[in-house]
Amino acid sequence: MQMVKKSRLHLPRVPARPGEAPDFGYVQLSPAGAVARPEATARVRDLDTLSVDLVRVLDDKGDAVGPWNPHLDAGELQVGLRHMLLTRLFDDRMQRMQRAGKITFYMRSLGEEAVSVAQGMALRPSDMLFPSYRNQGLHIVRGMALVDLMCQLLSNTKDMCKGRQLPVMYHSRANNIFSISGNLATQFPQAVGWAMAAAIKGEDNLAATWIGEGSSAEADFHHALLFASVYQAPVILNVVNNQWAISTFQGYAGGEQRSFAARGPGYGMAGIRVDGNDFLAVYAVTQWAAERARTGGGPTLIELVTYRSAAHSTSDDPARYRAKDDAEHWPLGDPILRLKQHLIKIGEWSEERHLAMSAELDALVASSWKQAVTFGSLAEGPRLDADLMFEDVFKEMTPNLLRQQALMRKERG
Amino acid sequence: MQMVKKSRLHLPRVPARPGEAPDFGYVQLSPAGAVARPEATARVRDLDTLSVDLVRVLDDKGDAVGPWNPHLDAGELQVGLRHMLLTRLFDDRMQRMQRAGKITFYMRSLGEEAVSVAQGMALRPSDMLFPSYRNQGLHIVRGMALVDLMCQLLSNTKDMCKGRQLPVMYHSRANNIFSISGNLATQFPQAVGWAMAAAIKGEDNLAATWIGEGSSAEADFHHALLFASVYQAPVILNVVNNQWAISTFQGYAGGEQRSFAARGPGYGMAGIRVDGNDFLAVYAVTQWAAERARTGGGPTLIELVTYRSAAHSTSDDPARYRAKDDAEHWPLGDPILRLKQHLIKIGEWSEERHLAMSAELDALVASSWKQAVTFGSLAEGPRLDADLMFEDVFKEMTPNLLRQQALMRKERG
Amino acid sequence: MNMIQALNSAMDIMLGKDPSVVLMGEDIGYFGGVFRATEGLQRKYGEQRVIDSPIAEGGIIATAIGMGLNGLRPVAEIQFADYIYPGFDQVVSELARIRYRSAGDFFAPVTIRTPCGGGIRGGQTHSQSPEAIFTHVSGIKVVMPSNPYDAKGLLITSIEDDDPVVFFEPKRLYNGPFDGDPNKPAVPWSAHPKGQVDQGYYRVPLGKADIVRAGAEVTIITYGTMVHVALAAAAAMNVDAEIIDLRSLVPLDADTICTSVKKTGRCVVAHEATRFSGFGAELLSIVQEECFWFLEAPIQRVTGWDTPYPHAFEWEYFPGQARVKSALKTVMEPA
Amino acid sequence: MNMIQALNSAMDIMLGKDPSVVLMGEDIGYFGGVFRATEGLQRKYGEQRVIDSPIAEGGIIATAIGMGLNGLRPVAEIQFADYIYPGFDQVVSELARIRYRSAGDFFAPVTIRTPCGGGIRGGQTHSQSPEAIFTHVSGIKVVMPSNPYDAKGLLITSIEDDDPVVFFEPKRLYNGPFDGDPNKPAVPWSAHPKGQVDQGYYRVPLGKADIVRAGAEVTIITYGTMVHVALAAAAAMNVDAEIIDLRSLVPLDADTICTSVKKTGRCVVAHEATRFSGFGAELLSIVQEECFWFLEAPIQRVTGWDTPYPHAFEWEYFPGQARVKSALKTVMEPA
Ligand SMILES: Cc1ncc(C[n+]2csc(CCOP(=O)(O)OP(=O)(O)O)c2C)c(N)n1
Ligand SMILES: Cc1ncc(C[n+]2csc(CCOP(=O)(O)OP(=O)(O)O)c2C)c(N)n1
Ligand SMILES: [Mg+2]
Ligand SMILES: [Mg+2]
Repeated sequence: MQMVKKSRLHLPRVPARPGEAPDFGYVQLSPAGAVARPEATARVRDLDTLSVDLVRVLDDKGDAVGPWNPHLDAGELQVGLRHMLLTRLFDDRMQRMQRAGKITFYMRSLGEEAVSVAQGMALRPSDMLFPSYRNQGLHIVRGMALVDLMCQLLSNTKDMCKGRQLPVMYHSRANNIFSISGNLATQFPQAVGWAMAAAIKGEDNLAATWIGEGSSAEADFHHALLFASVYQAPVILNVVNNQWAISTFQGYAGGEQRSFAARGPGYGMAGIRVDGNDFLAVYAVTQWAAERARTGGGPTLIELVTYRSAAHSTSDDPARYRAKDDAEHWPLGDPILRLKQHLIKIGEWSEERHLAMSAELDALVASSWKQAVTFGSLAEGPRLDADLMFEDVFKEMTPNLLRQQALMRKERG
Repeated sequence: MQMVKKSRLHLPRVPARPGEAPDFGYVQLSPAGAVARPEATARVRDLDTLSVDLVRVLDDKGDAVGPWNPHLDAGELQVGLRHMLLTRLFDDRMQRMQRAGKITFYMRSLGEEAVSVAQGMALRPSDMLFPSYRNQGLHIVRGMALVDLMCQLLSNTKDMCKGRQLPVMYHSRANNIFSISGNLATQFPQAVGWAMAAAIKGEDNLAATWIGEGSSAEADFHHALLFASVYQAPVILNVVNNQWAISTFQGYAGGEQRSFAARGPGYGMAGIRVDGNDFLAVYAVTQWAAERARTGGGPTLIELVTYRSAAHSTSDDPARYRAKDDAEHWPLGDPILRLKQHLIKIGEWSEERHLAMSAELDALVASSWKQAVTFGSLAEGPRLDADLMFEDVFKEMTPNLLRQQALMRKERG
Repeated sequence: MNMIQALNSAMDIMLGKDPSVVLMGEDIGYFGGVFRATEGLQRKYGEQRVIDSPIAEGGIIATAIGMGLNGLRPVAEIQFADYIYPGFDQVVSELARIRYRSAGDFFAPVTIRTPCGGGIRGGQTHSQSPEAIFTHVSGIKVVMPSNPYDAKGLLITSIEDDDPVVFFEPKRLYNGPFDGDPNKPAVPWSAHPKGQVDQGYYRVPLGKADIVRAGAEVTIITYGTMVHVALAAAAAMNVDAEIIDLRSLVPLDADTICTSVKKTGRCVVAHEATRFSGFGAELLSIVQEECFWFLEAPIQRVTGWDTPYPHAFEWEYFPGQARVKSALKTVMEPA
Repeated sequence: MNMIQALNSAMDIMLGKDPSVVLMGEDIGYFGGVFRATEGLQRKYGEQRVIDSPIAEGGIIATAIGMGLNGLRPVAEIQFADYIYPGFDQVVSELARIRYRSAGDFFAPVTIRTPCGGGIRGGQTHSQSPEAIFTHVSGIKVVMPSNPYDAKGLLITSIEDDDPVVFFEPKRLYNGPFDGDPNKPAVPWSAHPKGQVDQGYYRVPLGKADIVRAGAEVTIITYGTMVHVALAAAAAMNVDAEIIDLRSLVPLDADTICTSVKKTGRCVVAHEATRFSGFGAELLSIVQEECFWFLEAPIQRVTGWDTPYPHAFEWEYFPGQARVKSALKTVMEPA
């Protein structure tokens, strides 16, 4: 058998591996301000180009241009900047705490902060969020105390998950943020079901959910799009295309042949491709999709084009599979720097204020950590009582679980 | 809780339920000959309209018109007519045999014969077929003896499935037709894997697979499109949109918002919508897709627009859920009548020849049945030895299965 | 009522009683379901509450979970238990785990109804009994009734339960009890005491087995279709068997089981599913662990074979009376 | 070699020996796999044979089946056993059934490799041991090695096998044997006899258990990580245990098991997975059925609890030496 010679299975091109020069020529860009903004009530068939173009508001000079400019007031922009910066500083320190052995695992959202922060801000607090593990910014926007997030990371006595979940798998019932699953993509159709229920109940809230471009290969992605389309559910389906899924380039998730946003029109729903590092564009597009959903226009698929600037997780080393200084060449820049530049440009911010805010937030993170560790840690204790592991399997413990709990107590002496 | 009042979950419109007048206004038609035929090597982005238009060759007068005319010679057309007619006559009698209690279950392809026959003819015998349960025409085209199909239906001593499968779940290793699964949609991504292997091996064969529009809601459909697109597999993915999935209208599979063919471009592959009752159009489109696949152009998604004129199966009664004489109002007519009309129009057929062929084929079906029942039947025997049920679980029987086989023998005395 | 009517009645009552109850599934709405279990309910409660779905079991279960998270109480129908696997990940990784991983902050009170078992010439893809698989997944309750009365009461309890329930309906019992002999004329439920079903609301608790026949010589632990086969086999052999219908597999009524075996000293476990790693293994294990010193003979398992369920050899596969009798004979042998 | 190197060597040899062998999975190609099991293989055999895949376990298994039908011999990696469920339908309804339903005319010789088990602080979605579920599905072989030597030989045999195999790799054993005590310094495989692995081709048969320690007082039946825990616990208690490493669960070497229990008269069954309907139940059942009259005490099961595998309580969940010892103590009690 001479198999190798004639082989011609196509394999998606990966632009730059270690040792090669970064190459982002494959990213299709539109100039800021260039993409028209249809009415949120427009018919799907009139929206197809939105799924291949790239909605952008902030141009290279830091000006907000074009029809998608959401015209937020400076106060809102400053809040956005603050949330993004806090997210990043929080990530920074947690990464270091993991390296120091204080927590077992961590995942940063470095370079993608605009996604969670701008989208979170564009939605109502009563809208239900179904995040992936890289949406910590949503918790920040919704006002979760850092201490609470940290206690989860520490699996300590105040861990909202009672020690059951890996670090970063937060949730918040009070803030309408659903529990993160270690199983990729499962939240996507669940969000659709939540939105269907809102429609059935005649309530005005919508659901929003996030998935990595790599995870969009899972069946759940298809189920979500299909059910959302069939029942015209009030849901916003977000694909965060940060170009990588651990070591796997987005071409392997189908991004080589066409944009992820283009799946939307394929299923008969609006699909929009947006500059994910442009706070204003992300905000505007989300606002548009929310208006669409709330006025009975059904679901929208948003592809947020961004870059995973950090490693996948603390278990990962991207130097093994991608060009070393890739992130610096990313054509859409850094979301924090871009919003900062804009605020300075419009005279509503300064380097000094930025530094001050940075110091303030860093201190907040530091003091929160100090407080969090007073509730213990997995490594050094105290932890919650191990007995708790038998609870919440069911609403009430079954006789079988009660028996096992007693056995475990005996075993531990 | 006052839930009903404000409810607004969208539900797809079902055009006509029992007691209502048939209504096919929702079917988007193009005039015969109106759709341009791009080169088979065209880029996907230049093919988008193919997925919403409807490729048609045969017009109402029976003429073959336009760029998609495959210019088959009369002999080929007559063979196509013969295969379609044979399929229908075979179905007719098997349906009656089921009603007479001779077989336990049956499923007709009435009104959809052009799908399997034209597509089967447009492919090479070495191409691998992964059918659904409504593609009996593929076996006819590939020359399977009716007796062999019937023996499967009878679960008798010559049953190719050794009594293990429901009637109609045929297969043929010799004819390159894969085993039909009772689990919908599973064959779709399997066909893609087969095609990937062909590419890896550098072989020239392609895979073709069929799925009902209802079944396209399954995850397997998504996996098939995704993997086919990522690896540009030489595969033809056929969605047979016969408007119904048991009692469920195609709008519930996503057909209300957009065509099924449009999923193709969404995943970055060619998508074509074709008049599934137009033998010539189906042939031409399949030929185009095959050429595309064989020249490295990757996969094509074909939506065959047709109508399930009969009940779903012998267990079903469509009078419970759709307008009574729906099929007669179907705007795309009957595939056999249309090809016959065309052949007569070009002077290559006549009512007399048709009647004669019909009689001949009916006799063939009847004599085949006679022969088939000599090999027994499930109802009256003989059947295969029950011992066989322990074989082919694994290539070789495990000790556990040998033990159980012995126990069963003892149990049966 | 037959079992279909009893199930229909349960859903009817719950739709009427609790506006958060919704039904979803393939062909369940306008058509009323391929087994007619939801007949008339869409007409009565509207399309917003009795919802036809795409053919996507994974999507059905996932969206049911989402609905459950938003305050509804969804009852999803999977047309055949053989088709539950495309939704398996959402059941195992999500439905079963949401309460646990969120430390009780979120839960989805979803009931999944699905017809199981053979005996209707359905072949290998319309006959499976996959209950054992679900009993191995912590966080899922598993129910299987053997008669209309229980079916209705158990379904109401399942729908009201805040934990997820997979509710298996032995389809061979839909129209009447079945003693394992396909050649006997079918008996309707109307002639059976458990076919006498209250019109109104009532519950049958989960986790409480039913002793359908008290006896002294041997305990037969079973559920679903095999309850009737066991009754017939024991009667035919004139064995004074205590026959236990589990009704719910998770939670399991180990007390009733063990009390009985300690009394009789002999035990047979019977189910229709494949033997290897079937639920019978768990039952046998519990009895062995708890009642070892009371056992006078090895516990016997009566099950389907370790093959798919073959269309033409359905009755050779099905654990009918002959197989039960042979186990009873073995277990009754004096030591 | 450690276990990763042994698995890598098995795949290397098979890729070299048989041009129909292909590998597919998430991150397995350029990167070499998140556990590095396929490191270097894409460089050596090319992108056409060591294929990075989309993140879609269902798609991976389905296309692997298709490749298998077209003459290839695919080895699919599922990154964690916890993520095999999205492909469950293709395994259960297809991979396991194709040979049967086509009466032997078609088959797909697919091997699915997947890391299982806890002990690496992976939390509930990186720690599961779902082997029991697959053992209940007729038509699938199920393998789990406990050491590098077996891992390599069993993987070669699995790849060469024309039946589908789900090959579970206890990830806690990748780098060294593990006796259940997370506080002891890690021991590498290089210090272990089963870490001495031939460079070349060899097979370890499926369906043949390994008596890793001969003994007279009690039989411990186990597999995977628990082999080492059982060895340590028995040694610590000074019990003359006969310890059986099953290596393959389907087919199962019931002969070796029963011969041993008939000799010792006492039996403990141990696995890491959840207890209820775990594979231990099947093992216990077989022993009870075959060896009842030889048993001097009830068979004991040592397992994980019937909860998900909690991140912070990993070691309270894990069936460590204390749990094994307690079972041994119970089973050794004089009648
Ligand atoms: C069902 C499932 N399969 C595989 C994994 C392992 N895994 C965790 S994260 C990841 C990559 C996801 O990439 P992407 O969706 O692009 O998200 P990103 O990490 O880039 O935010 C993989 C393969 C998993 N957690 N769940
Ligand atoms: C996984 C799965 N779910 C449900 C079914 C039950 N079922 C059999 S055929 C059918 C309808 C399929 O309709 P469609 O795909 O449109 O094909 P058609 O019958 O119209 O040819 C259903 C729901 C099944 N066989 N498998
Ligand atoms: Mg990504
Ligand atoms: Mg259909």
